[in-house]
Amino acid sequence: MTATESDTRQLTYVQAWSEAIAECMRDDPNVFVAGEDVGGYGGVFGSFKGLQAEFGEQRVVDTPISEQAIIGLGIGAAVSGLRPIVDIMFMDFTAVAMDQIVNQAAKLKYMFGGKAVIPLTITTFGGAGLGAAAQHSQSLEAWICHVPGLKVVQPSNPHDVKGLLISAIRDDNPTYVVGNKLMLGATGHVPDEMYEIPLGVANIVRPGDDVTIVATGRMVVEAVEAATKLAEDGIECEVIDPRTLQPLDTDTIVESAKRTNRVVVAHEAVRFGGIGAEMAAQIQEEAFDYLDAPVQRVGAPFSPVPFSPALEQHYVPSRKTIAQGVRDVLARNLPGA
Amino acid sequence: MTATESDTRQLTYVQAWSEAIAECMRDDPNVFVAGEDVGGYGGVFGSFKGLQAEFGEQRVVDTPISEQAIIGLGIGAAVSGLRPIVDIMFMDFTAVAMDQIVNQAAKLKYMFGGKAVIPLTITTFGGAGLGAAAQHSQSLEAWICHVPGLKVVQPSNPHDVKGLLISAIRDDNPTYVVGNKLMLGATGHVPDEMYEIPLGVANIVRPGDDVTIVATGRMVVEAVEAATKLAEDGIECEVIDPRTLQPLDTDTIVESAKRTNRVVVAHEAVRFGGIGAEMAAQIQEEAFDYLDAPVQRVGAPFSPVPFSPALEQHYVPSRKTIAQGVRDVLARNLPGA
Amino acid sequence: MSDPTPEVLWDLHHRMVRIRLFEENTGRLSEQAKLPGFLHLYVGEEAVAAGVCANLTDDDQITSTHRGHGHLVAKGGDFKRMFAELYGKATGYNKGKGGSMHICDLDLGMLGANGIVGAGSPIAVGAGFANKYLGNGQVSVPFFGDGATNIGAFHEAANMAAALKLPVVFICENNEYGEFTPRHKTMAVTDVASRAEGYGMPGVIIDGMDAVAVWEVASEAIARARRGDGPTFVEAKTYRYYDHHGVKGLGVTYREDSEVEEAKTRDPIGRIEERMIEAGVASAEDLEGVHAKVQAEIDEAIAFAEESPYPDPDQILQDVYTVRAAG
Amino acid sequence: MSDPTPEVLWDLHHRMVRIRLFEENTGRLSEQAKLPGFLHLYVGEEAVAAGVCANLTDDDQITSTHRGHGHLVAKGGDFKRMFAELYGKATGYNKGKGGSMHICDLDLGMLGANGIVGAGSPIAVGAGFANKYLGNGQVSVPFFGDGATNIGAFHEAANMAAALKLPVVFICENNEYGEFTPRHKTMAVTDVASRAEGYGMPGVIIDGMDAVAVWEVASEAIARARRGDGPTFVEAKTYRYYDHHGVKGLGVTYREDSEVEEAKTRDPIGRIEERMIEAGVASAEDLEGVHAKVQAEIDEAIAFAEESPYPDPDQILQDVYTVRAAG
Ligand SMILES: Cc1ncc(C[n+]2csc(CCOP(=O)(O)OP(=O)(O)O)c2C)c(N)n1
Ligand SMILES: Cc1ncc(C[n+]2csc(CCOP(=O)(O)OP(=O)(O)O)c2C)c(N)n1
Ligand SMILES: [Mg+2]
Ligand SMILES: [Mg+2]
Repeated sequence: MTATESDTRQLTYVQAWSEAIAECMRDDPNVFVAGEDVGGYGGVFGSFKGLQAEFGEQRVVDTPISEQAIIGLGIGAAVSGLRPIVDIMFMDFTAVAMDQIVNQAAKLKYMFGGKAVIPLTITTFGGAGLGAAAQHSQSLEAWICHVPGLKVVQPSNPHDVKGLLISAIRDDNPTYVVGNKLMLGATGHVPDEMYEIPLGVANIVRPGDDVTIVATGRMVVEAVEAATKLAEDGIECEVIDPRTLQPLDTDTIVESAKRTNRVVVAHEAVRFGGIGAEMAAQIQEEAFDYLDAPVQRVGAPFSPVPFSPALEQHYVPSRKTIAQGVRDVLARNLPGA
Repeated sequence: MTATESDTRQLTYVQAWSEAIAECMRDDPNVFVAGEDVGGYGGVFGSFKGLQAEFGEQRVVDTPISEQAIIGLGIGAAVSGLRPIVDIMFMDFTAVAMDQIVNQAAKLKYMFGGKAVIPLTITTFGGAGLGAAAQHSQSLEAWICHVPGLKVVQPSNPHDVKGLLISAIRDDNPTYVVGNKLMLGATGHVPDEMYEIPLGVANIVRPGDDVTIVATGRMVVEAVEAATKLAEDGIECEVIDPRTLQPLDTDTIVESAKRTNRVVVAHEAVRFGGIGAEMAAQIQEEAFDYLDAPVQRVGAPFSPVPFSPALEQHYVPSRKTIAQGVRDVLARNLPGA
Repeated sequence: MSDPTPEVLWDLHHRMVRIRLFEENTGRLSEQAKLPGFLHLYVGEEAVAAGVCANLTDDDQITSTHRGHGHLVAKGGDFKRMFAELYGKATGYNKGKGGSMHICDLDLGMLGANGIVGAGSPIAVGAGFANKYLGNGQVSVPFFGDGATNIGAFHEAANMAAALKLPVVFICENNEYGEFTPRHKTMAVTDVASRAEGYGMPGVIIDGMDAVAVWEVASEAIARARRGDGPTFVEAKTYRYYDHHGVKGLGVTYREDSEVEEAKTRDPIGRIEERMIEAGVASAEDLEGVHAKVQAEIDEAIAFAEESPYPDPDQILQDVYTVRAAG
Repeated sequence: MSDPTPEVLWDLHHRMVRIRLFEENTGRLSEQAKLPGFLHLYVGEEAVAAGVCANLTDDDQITSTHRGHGHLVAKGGDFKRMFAELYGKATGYNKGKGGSMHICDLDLGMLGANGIVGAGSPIAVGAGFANKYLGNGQVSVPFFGDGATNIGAFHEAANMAAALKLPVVFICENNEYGEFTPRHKTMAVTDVASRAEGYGMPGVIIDGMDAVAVWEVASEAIARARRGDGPTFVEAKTYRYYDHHGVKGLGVTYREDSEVEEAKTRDPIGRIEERMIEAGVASAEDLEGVHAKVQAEIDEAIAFAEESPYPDPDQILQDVYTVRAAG
């Protein structure tokens, strides 16, 4: 590939995903993949496509339907010197493996007085919008963010998929990387070479001075759309994508909040108890004297994800509900009033 | 028992627990108990003491060590007309059963279009302070509060144990009732008769006008102690015990916040992503114009629970850290300044 | 065990044709992109649901899987409400809130398809517990795949049922695949039924492409459970004709076409029809008449579903909790 | 298999005495309220850990349970760092952060006691996967109780090890109780080893009160795993003398004293000592000398632990994450 090709190369979100893994596997013989249908089939979302053909069955392992043992496989292998990538297909299935993730992977290092090193990457896909109903559409990242010892990564575009995934794989801690099912085919420029995006550094996707929108995962795309629309009315939103939710780059968020004085946080997860609550709590803690309006949270209503598209389309947060959130924070204590 | 005796009768927290269950079992033949060591042994915390002797092995069932199947047993029995109480000994073991709790118990009704009725009560004990280390000391209620379809109950004294547990058992929804291990022997007045404390109604444990402290579980006791101490300095705290975290009685909390203008929320769980984040987010949403200081959160630091008492005693939030929180919110934008 | 009566043969045949045509039509609608979400078709495995459910009353409970249409049809599910549910309509079994993976009819004891592999078994065990507790003589039947026997929830449920000696009959639909992965990669045993002994329950292997064989074994296991003699594990060796979900994925190479073709030579409906004709129970025309009649019902049901309204957006926040009736 | 050499007998005896005296002293300190938290003593079960670990190198990995002291001692654990950990001191194996339920020594391949029943097995399987992947000839050994075989994580781990043909030897310590509940209430099988067949691995039953018997069977199973022939399930029938936790609870009536006394007549240390004396390998004085020497080490270790400092409060936020070395 020539330099020019590389500069403009477009990949889909899911292509960037498998490329990041392939490059890490070429780079480090201790990296391997295990999960359900990751081998022969390349993952039900295509996120492991071509890996078994290139790296063989020893390094790309089709496992039984045993999420607890899949995570355990990763932990034991990690403690023993490998750098595992283990897959939990749909994010909803995280619930089946919570003990291994939370009571084992997250805590072993600490409980052992620091000695264990657990360079484990857990991959999964979350999010609604596919008519997949209540057990295949959830966004459960808030659970994982609440657990010391884990890192939580949520890329919102192909470029970040590659850079964040490489960082997660190279990180010496258990990381939980959440893709979005609806974005599999989203395209964007992805550099050819290996690159890392540091975990814990937010991305200011769009600068703006009137309102800060902190959005996660696919909601970043929706927030940018909302911002573009609002700009037509002269409202300039700054859109921040934290990219990692644990650790959370509070500094970047707070700095923006102090400048715009108005903040909307948006995620796909249920609003009550979502990561947006933590963000709102931190923002009011750190930027209290700067806020002209309460931090507004956009998230899913308090119900399971309904199946019917007629319901789901109103359930999932969107550019519309985000834009409404922006208008709401602007309506409070009008600027200059 | 005479009326006078009943008026003053003192029970421990754990006696109130088993009494509530016993009375519900006498009241309704469809109530039964299942869990590990709940029968012959009466529960490792004593919370099922005497039940098998009174109600027999059919109604107080010692199960295998199978938390997923224990919850499933409860769900299937509930859908089939019984009113099960199933036990998950230490709250930490909730992680093992998350799928059945979150993807099944919480969602069946909704996914089924409303038809299923699931009068299931899940009991467990959480909290640190016993040198029980990272896998036997957690406070994980925030996970459950984030899941539509579940109710979360956390009693802070023997009187509430009985009334809340009876309400939870009689409730037609899956409820998750969290006791506190350190409070097992705490005594208090518990009326002899059956009574319900409605789920979703907070208790103003101590009135006050200067600062509102919203505390959960054992932190209510610590908050009251902190308030008593602060009163010596002329600082009058209002202590609110939400008693149920899902649904959360936001109205009572916000009403108080609007009056005191300063709020501290306190729980045992890790601060990041705890239920305190949700409370802080809601309070700033609803009482923004009334707040003189950011809502201050008191919770555990971002680490697993350490074993050594030398560490654990500094790890667990206490009357001291709560009092410090109060002083911190008072130091901001001094009243009358 | 004596030969099945003509009534039994008719019954099994009818249940299977209902399932087959429901699924073929569902597949067709899915390829026309009329149905949202994921659809896991039961075509090829009809003998299992039919043979088992023919032994159950409406009060006996079953739990199902992601591949659940066949179980509900076999339990007597109503085509109209089923199609309406797959369309996401307000008139569906679940008011459009559940869809294919959660379709259910509690009045028929069908406690729901389930999107989490293995998760139905613990719930069925709970139903079995209630049946024993109430002494109502009912049994509960969890259906699950071969792949599901590798997950913890199944194991805990099986052991719990045995330990508490509950009236539960475990039906494993062994189609030799979990999604796109062949069973030999995920399990080192020839027969899934070899797991039964470790729970202390009988394990029986049957030809899951033969409805009569399923019916016979299931009726024994169910009678045993009703008698209070505890659970049984039944492994029905069967096969799914279509892909893991949908009908036929493009470029999906996890199995040979010849394998599918071989299985089709043992088609459960073809087989029972041959038997019925040979035994003089039915003529070819009789049997075609069944197909035609069922297809007509389906056409009507699809029309009903298509004409039905979508649920109102305000339904989103309904049915999350049961509100206690006042008083 | 040939008779064990005197060296093996001495080795087994030494490991068992080390465990026994460690635990007796721990029990004593616990009754003096010197040790925080929950303590699950291994007294009575010494033959299992000793017989298995005598076949392992420091590189072979084991995972353990809530009842983990014996496993660490058998693997060569250092008394000083162990007692310091139980005291919650900074000099402990885990810097005082883990305590009894998480005690570990990664340099000895002891991947930790574990407070979650069943959770160690998947981790051991992961270690076994790494061993196969790296081709290092090592084996991994999960220890777990009879009760743990009822939980999903164990099941998934056992099946995974068999499906991937990993060098793992599963050691079930069947002491017939899970906490205060007898096994027959929670399991409908006579032998836990009957579960092995359902995973496609050999299941072997041994007298877990006989260190030599354990040693022999474990050495075969471990050799088999090292050869690449896959996992084995070993059920060691054993008994715990003290209560589920602590030494002897007041008014705890879940088992008869006579049952405990009967088990003590088969005491694994008494048994090997008899054998060593009969075989002329050791004299009674020799053996007493071992006890005395070990007790002296323990006295020293306890003094070390008592004199050691507690961790600094600023340790709370240390060791949560691994920070990548710069460069
Ligand atoms: C806990 C969990 N893990 C993974 C999946 C994804 N998944 C859906 S169906 C399936 C295969 C199930 O195989 P089997 O039990 O044999 O049933 P079959 O599809 O063959 O009927 C998998 C892995 C899931 N739904 N739930
Ligand atoms: C998931 C989980 N459930 C319950 C417990 C509580 N618990 C601790 S030890 C134990 C009994 C374990 O029995 P077994 O596996 O036979 O081991 P033993 O104690 O007999 O050595 C139980 C139920 C736990 N620690 N983890
Ligand atoms: Mg299958
Ligand atoms: Mg045991």
